[in-house]
Amino acid sequence: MSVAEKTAGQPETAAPSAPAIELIGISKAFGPVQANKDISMQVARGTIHGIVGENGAGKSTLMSILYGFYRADKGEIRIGGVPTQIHNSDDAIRAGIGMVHQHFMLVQNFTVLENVVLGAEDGALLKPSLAKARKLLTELAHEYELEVDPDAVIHDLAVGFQQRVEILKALYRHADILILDEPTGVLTPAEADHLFRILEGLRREGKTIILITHKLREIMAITDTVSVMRRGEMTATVKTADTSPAELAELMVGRQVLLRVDKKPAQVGQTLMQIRGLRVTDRDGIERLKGIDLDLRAGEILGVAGVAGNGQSALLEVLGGITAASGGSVTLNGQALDLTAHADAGERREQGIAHVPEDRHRLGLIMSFSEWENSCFGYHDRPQYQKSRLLMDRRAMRDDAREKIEKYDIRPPSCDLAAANFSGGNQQKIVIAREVESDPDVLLVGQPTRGVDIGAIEFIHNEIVHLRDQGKAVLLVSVELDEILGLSDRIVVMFDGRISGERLPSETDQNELGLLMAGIDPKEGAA
Amino acid sequence: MDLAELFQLFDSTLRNATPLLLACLAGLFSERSGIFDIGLEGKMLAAAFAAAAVAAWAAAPYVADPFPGQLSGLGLGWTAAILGVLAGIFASILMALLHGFASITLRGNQLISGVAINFLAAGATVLIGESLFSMGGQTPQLSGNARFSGLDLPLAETLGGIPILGPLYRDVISGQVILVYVALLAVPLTAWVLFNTRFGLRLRAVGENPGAVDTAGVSVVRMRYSAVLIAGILCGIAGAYLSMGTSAAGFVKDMTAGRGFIALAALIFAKWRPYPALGACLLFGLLEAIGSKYQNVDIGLFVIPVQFMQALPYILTVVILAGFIGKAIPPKAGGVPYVKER
Amino acid sequence: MKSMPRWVDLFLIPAINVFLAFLVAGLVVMFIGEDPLHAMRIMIQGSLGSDYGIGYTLFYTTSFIFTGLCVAVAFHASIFNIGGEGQAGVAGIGVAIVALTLDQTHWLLVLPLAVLGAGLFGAAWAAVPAYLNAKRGSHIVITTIMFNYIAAALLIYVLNTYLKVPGSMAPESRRFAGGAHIPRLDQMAEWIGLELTRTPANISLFLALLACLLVWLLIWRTRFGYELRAFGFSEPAAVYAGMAPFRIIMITMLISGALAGMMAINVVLGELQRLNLDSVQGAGFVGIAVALMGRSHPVGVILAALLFGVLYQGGAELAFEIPAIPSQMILTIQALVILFTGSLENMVRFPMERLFLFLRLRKEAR
Amino acid sequence: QDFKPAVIFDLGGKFDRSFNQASFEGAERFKEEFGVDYREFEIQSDAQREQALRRFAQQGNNPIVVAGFAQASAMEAVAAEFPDTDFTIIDAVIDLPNVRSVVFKEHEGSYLVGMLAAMASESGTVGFVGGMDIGLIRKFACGYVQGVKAVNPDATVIQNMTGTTGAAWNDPVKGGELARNQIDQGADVVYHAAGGTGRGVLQAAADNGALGIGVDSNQNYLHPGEVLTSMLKRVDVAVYDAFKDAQDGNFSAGVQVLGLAENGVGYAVDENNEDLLTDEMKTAVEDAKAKIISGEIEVHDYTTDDSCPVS
Ligand SMILES: Nc1ncnc2c1ncn2[C@@H]1O[C@H](COP(=O)(O)OP(=O)(O)OP(=O)(O)O)[C@@H](O)[C@H]1O
Ligand SMILES: Nc1ncnc2c1ncn2[C@@H]1O[C@H](COP(=O)(O)OP(=O)(O)OP(=O)(O)O)[C@@H](O)[C@H]1O
Ligand SMILES: [Mg+2]
Ligand SMILES: [Mg+2]
Repeated sequence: MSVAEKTAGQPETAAPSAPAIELIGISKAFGPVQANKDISMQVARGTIHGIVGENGAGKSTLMSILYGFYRADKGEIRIGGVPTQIHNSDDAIRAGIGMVHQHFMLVQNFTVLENVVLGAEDGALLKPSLAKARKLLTELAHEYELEVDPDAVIHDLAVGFQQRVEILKALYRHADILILDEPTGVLTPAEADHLFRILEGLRREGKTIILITHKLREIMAITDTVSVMRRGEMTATVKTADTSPAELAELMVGRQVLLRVDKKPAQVGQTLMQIRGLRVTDRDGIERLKGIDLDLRAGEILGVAGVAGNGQSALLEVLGGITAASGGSVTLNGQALDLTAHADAGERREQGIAHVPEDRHRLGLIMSFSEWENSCFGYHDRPQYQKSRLLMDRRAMRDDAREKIEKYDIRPPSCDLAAANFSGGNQQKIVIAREVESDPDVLLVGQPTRGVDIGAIEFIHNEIVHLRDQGKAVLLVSVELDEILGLSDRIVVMFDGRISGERLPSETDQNELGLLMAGIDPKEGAA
Repeated sequence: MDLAELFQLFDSTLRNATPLLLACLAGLFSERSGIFDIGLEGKMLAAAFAAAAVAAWAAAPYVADPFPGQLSGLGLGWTAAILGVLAGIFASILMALLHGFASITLRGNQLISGVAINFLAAGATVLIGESLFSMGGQTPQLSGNARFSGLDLPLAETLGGIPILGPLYRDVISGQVILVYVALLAVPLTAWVLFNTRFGLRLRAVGENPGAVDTAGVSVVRMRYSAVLIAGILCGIAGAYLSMGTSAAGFVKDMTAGRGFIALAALIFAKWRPYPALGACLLFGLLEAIGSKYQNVDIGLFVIPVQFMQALPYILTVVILAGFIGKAIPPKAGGVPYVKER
Repeated sequence: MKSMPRWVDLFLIPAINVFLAFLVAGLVVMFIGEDPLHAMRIMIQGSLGSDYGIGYTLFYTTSFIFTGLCVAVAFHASIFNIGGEGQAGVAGIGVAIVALTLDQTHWLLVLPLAVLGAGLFGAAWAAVPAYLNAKRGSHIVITTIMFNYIAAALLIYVLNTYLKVPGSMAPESRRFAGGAHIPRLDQMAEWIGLELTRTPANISLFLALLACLLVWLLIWRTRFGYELRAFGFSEPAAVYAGMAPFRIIMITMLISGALAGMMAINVVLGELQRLNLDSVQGAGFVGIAVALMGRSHPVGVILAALLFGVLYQGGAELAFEIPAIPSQMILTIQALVILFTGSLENMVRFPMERLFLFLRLRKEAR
Repeated sequence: QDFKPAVIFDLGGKFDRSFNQASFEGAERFKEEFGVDYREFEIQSDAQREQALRRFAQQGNNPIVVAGFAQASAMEAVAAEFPDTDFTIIDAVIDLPNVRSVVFKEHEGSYLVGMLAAMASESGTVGFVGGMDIGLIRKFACGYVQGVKAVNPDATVIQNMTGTTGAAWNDPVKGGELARNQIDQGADVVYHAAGGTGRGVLQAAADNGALGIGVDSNQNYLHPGEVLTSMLKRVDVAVYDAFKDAQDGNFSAGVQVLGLAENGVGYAVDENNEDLLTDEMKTAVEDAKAKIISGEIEVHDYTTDDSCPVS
């Protein structure tokens, strides 16, 4: 069942006398940056209210103020019509507000139970609290389809499950109002659907939900009303039923945005990369790849779909030279790659493999380096950046960075700013620009548009297609099936470290891919 | 080596380990909360001084009309020692609060603050000591009620007859200064607090992800101050032990002699866990005991240089660290000030 | 986005902080019953008021620059090398070997070889902790602490066994002969016809400044520096970019240790002209404060080292002039300076930022 | 020209209850007796040695007394620059016309306290705690062992050094621990030559029913009845004499070797330890003393050949 179908049945909650949330004239500045400017907003009880806006528009800031994480410089908050002072998260929790943050607020080495109980313990001793929480958790899990193993340690859980823990945390604290900041950014479609079912359940119970997302499809599918933010201001609030994705996109970005990828048919050439029996065992001794066979051909985008944790990351990292393989072979243009620990990522780049990593914060960028230093990161030993054997040619690096800024419309257009000062979308553009401009034969791309606003998504997709049209091979890993289906010329699905199926985008759909991702091959099943 | 000799070694080990253990647990609380603490040394030193100074003063007889340079005290009995320990704790807490103010409230660099505290303690103890006692920064030699002496545990003699365990109880366990037992008891207590109480849960969380604690409605600042305060108390006891519970019997400048750094090493060694901390401190204590007991080893062909034996504890630490411990991963948020808005 | 002009950040705030430190130190001096202004005057006068004072100040500064750079370089790679004390101590052996062997020749020969010796020995002493860290994951803080102790033992052993003058009670090598005497600043001044009071400040000062320049080049201009900084910010990212952590850790620590070792040129070759037990005298630890205060930037290191040089020399003068002020006063003042300029600096910075934001907003409003 | 004596103390400071304190006391005694104030400086770092000397000399202080072998090279340089100033160095020999070098025969004093230790010991095991393993301390230790063996050739002497860093001279906790170790191993008399560390040694001895032996200054008073004696090294006399001679215009350069004969070293007897020393012990020691002075007994000086005939 798709989300849209479910939404058809509107909630039957009575019109509430006072709005659940009322924000009046909220302003917030971070030093010289005005993140929120005189924002007013109302959310009716028992509804799902969407907030959209470009990266850095101030959505997270606004919600963090409501949740007491930041304190507003000006403005008033009313909860259920009552003016409420929210100085810290404790106040917010007392006012019945729960929040699932964009970057999860979980203690990675704690168990689920410990995370849920943290801050909401019943007494000085832990044992009774934990016992009580365990019971309640089972009940909640049952009630809202939120099953998680209470004794699992967070860092062992997939993101989808981590998010459930965040939701459970809020529910455990009896939240009436639930704020979700980009909850689906890291979820697979199946997980996202599951999340929306949960949200619907909550709405049915009369809970109020605020949902921040970059995905207009989700806004259209589940919200009752939607607000658009731009550069710290609230530019519009509309009934979802009265608007369209195109209109929202235009409201957000201030221009028309193409919502689907526009590409010519692929001109597929020779096989560039041949992967045979590739195996990877990680540090903990777990086999992440269990024998992968793939052919990557010139002029095509090969999409790799799969639920996170089924080996896609390992595939990218081993091909990118970050980790060593435990078996198998890879050839590029007929030459075998060194898959041992002796090889490194620099060598791969020399051989023509560029890599846009899944996690730009952890791998792709040095946040405190300036843009121009990031702009050649990984290619810093190329001759064009050297002045002599030891010294780097800073001028060449900057000129090069400026060119890329221009070409890729990176904003703000200053190569001296630190990477941390760019929004997520622009950070991603820095990485894409760097890897694409290195003129690779093969481009490995992981989650190219995660957390990126629609304006930037359009741009990034076009760049990837453009590279393909130059006769290069692209290996695209994404959890966004929309993206996979829209961009790829051929799709493989990974499950449990193996390829569980291969399809052409024209001959498959989300449902079939979803089954393959769960390890079920519908065709074989039929046979 | 006979049993008696072994027990002597253990006995010495226990004494060596006590200040290390207390300081190590202090560091554990602080660092588990995300506040790096290389100021253990300074806190201990300040405490050692304050404890000795106050104990000396409290135990000295009251003189109605002292001549210049004569110490007129309170003439207290055993409470003098208690007063001394409290003074030590107080001094150490002052240092800890300074560290807290710098690194929690002002979000300053925790390493710098720690270095500063070590310097400050080294300077201020002598400065104050000199102006109080005019003995070059030393305190008067402590005696009687102003210091702790060994405590004979019940049945020590009676049980002494039992083979092995008897002498172990009599010669090693029994007869230590009360602060040694305090240190030993602090280990299970710390473990219990850390893993069985609400406070412990929050403490561990705040050192891993302060954001999680904050958004759970718990004050990060308050948690960290509590942790730093506990560290102050433990370092205070450690310092008091040095000046009141050992043969030093008083304060001598720089008398901590690097023990704070060894405690830090033990903490990392123990990967910030209480029972391993006990193990690490005992190991360091044992190595030190061995290093000083067997200084002149003649292995027939040649005599091992004293210096080698003296360096042995440190060499072994390096070897053990390289060989068996693997990577010690500190609390994730350690050393980083909790900044929400930049 | 910067909220304050650069000069406020770099100069005004540190200046205010140093002022505050001295204010508190003044209170302590008053507590001892002395006149703080008088004490202050003696300190400044004694350290900067004469060629004699400046000479000594520069001598101390030189040592602190080296140990400060040692910590700073490693810091850029996120490595906390607190082994400067041991590395400098062991480097003294290298210097002594060169000087004792060649002190019948000329300093022009001895100096470069001694630099080599100091660098090699210092680097060697950093190599083991570095290797253990890079290969076995041993915590570098512990291993470098341990190596400080081991260095002390080694030093005594070497002095007692090999270098001591037979029949002497002191664990010292013999004094280097004239051929190993590197020029002091006053001697160098003489070359250009300037007459200065004799102080131990020597040609190593220029070596130190050169080292600052080289470190600056290394960190911000070379490819290795780029890799080092990248590694310092994020090891996984460095690996992603094809950099080898092992290589970075090793080279960084070797450089760091060699820099600490250079201190022996200043002290052992320049001042003592012999090797003794405690030529380092805590400069390794002062280096930590210097690097932290100097924000690990060579210019910052120079300034911080100078500040500490002033404190050392001014403090000695204070003790000469006012015997009632014990030498520990200097330790206390140092602590206050470290505290105020280092960890309490936000006490001044936060209000300052608000002030400038306010000024800016007002200007924008107009 | 007024008379401005000065004294420079070595690392450890004038209140180390030991070596430096002895020079401090000498200067104080002179001040009390003649009402002449003196300048003083406590060395904090190596570089200050030369600095302090030169400064005092420049300011016209005369005589200038420094204590400690570590000062030797600084003195060598500065004394040459100021030929009109009288210098005195203790514990080192400098061959300059304006320098008086005072060295002590610590081995002789140590020999005597070693004898006392052996005679007071019931277990036949005695201990020695040194600060650092350096020549000077070995000299103390070697003299001590010779004294012990002279009384009881079968006696065991346990020797320990405190540490390898400067902290070794200020670590009474470790000193106490070493002494306890030795006592655990049977030692019932413990002699220390370890500066501030010795405080812990004497305390540990007192706490554990053993006898301590002090060093440099008379430390008997620290634990009356529990310090057997102290090996006196009359640094105070050397300082006092240097001041006095200069005041009287009798200052003489050259080497002064102060041994038993010159009363430069000795053992302390006062009301605090008279009950501990039997007549028999006193006679034996006085006898040995006479023989050492006459040359009949020769106590080996470790530093002459860096070795000790007994151990
Ligand atoms: N912690 C912070 N400190 C300083 N400035 C901040 C901070 N967080 C956000 N900002 C500023 O506030 C503005 C709004 O940021 P916010 O995170 O609210 O954007 P957003 O709409 O949530 O973006 P995204 O869609 O990428 O999540 C940013 O442009 C940034 O300049
Ligand atoms: N702590 C901060 N200090 C200063 N600026 C910040 C801070 N955090 C965020 N920003 C600014 O906020 C804007 C958006 O930040 P944010 O973290 O929301 O990015 P993002 O788009 O959400 O990235 P991602 O999608 O990767 O999460 C950026 O322009 C960035 O410069
Ligand atoms: Mg956001
Ligand atoms: Mg974002």
